[in-house]
Amino acid sequence: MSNAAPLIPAQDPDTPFAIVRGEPLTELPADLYIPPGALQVFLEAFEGPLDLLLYLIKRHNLDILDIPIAAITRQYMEYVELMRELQLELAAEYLVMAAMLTEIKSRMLLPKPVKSQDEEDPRAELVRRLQEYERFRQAAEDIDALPRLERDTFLARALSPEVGASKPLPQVSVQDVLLAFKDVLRRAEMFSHHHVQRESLSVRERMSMVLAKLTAHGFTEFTACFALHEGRAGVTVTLLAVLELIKERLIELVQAAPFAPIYMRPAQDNVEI
Amino acid sequence: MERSQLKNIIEAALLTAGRPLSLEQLVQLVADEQRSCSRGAIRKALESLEADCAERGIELKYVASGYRFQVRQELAPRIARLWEERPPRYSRALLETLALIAYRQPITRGEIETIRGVSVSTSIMKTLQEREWVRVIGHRDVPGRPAVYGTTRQFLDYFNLRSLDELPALTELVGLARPQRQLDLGHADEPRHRPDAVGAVVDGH
Amino acid sequence: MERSQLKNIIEAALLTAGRPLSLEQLVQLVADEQRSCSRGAIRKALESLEADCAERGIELKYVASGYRFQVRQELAPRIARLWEERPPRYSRALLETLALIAYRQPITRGEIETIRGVSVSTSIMKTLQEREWVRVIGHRDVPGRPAVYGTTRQFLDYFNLRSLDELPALTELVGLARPQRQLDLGHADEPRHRPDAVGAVVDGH
Repeated sequence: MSNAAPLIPAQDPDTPFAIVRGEPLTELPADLYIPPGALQVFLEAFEGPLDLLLYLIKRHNLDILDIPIAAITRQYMEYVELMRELQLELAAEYLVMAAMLTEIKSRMLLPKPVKSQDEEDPRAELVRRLQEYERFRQAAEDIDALPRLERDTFLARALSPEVGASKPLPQVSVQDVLLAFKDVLRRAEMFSHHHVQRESLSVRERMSMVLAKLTAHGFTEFTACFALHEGRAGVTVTLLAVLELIKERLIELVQAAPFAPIYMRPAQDNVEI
Repeated sequence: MERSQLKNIIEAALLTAGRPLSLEQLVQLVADEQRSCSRGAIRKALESLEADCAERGIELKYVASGYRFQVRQELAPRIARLWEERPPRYSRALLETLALIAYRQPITRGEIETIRGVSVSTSIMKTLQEREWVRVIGHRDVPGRPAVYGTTRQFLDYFNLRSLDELPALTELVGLARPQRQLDLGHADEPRHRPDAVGAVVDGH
Repeated sequence: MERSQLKNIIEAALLTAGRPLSLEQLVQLVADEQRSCSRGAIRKALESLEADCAERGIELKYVASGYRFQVRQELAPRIARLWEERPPRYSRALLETLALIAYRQPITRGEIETIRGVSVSTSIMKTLQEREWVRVIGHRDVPGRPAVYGTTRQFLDYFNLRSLDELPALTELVGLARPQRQLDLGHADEPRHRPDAVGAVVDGH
């Protein structure tokens, strides 16, 4: 991007030329003096080489039917280089497109002795693909704008009468739950090296209990969550649960002064650096 | 059966079903042991229920699978406050994939990838199928027999549509410059995609 | 806020919440940026809604945790036919989500999505919470402070467990009678392929 001559300087500065994460973007960072993070977000917002090309065409206000192929190829390659420099994962499709652009460019440069009627513009295929993609990019936005359940409307429901023939709820067995769990773990490829221990489950359960209690009551004294009548094993489970909750940043321990009672509370918003 | 009683049953059924009910289902539901109820009477009751909603915050809506009561769009932002969670937002990749399936069904994953110019992630296909917006409706008879996808009635229901016809029209391809003219024609030959034929298959479900 | 608008919001809210709403919750819901709404006004609106139902198939009920609409008792037998026709069942996606919450609690929705490789629909989380098997038990202290979920007392009760400990361990699967093959049938949730009908469409394209 750095020293590329702009293709066409004139463009309406207020027209958004791209939507990045739902935000219209009216100005492309002009050079590399932008935080790499922002650029990364920008580059990742492209849905592939066609999307990137369409963006470049819009950005420079070009006629899609008469693309200045040399200039657009140069711009395209700059983006691809940029993505490489930032070590963004570069889908192979970007390179395939780069090769296609280069090929079109060289075919355009070939001298044409006689202009035959049948001869096709070397850009024809690219234009066709760009237009086709653009239609569906638009269609996707149109679908997104349709009023839909859970966002623009909600299903109205009333409770079925309680007694007699009430609406039955789906029945589930413990086996169903276990099989579902096994299934999902297998898919996640965790199955081979992950066995659920009875012990860890009791800790998990205790974690939920402690967390729910803290969420309901706020500050709670550390010792208050231990039930001595549960004996040594019970206390150990609670301790493990508390440690795990701290590790997972779900709760935190607070002590006003040395030797003062220790309190637990649900994790607060910590100041972000 | 009195008129108002019929209305009441239909209203109660629509409010408890948790899904849209078709005219057919309503006919069956209100049928007595002794006598049946005409579709006309049910239609009338539905019209009357719709009229009752005129001033209310809910409306009777007819979507692909049938009738349902739903909140009016203008009240939705306030009603949404009832839930802590924001409504899900879908990525461009997912919406573009969905659009291609909706307008070009039956379509294979490979064909979607060709038009989008990038590969389609497995999780997108899985999400679309779990939402029951999309399903495998067959296999293309080419090597590898890839699955072809189509949209479902639930997709139409979710997006407040009665049929695929109601999808926003695809933008027309603008006239290409001279040399591409032929290509243009090639494309325009393709009828504006109206997958009603496909609808039959999907409806059969 | 006009009287009828207030009524409309309350009616829509009670019909979509999926749970009874208390007077307090309704006050919060209708509160505007500019002005709040008195409990008296809301009570009035509720009374008016109740009166509107006099002739209808549903009624406004006040139960322990608040107000809700429910179908009149006398219509119950009619409505019950809806479920005979189609006994409800849960999707695989819901069961897997439930299983992950049970075995991996406390867990966020994002974590469930990571493990499953698919986004979890809001309606699944709502269903699990409405069934009172799952609830929000806190928030993880990371950006966005996502809710973390855990199972409930009702979950244990339903499955006849005294504690989570009694959930079967994965190793017990071996002993389960259900053969492996049936698991794969889960994929058969996918509507069955109907070669003839689909073939026609595919060819016709």
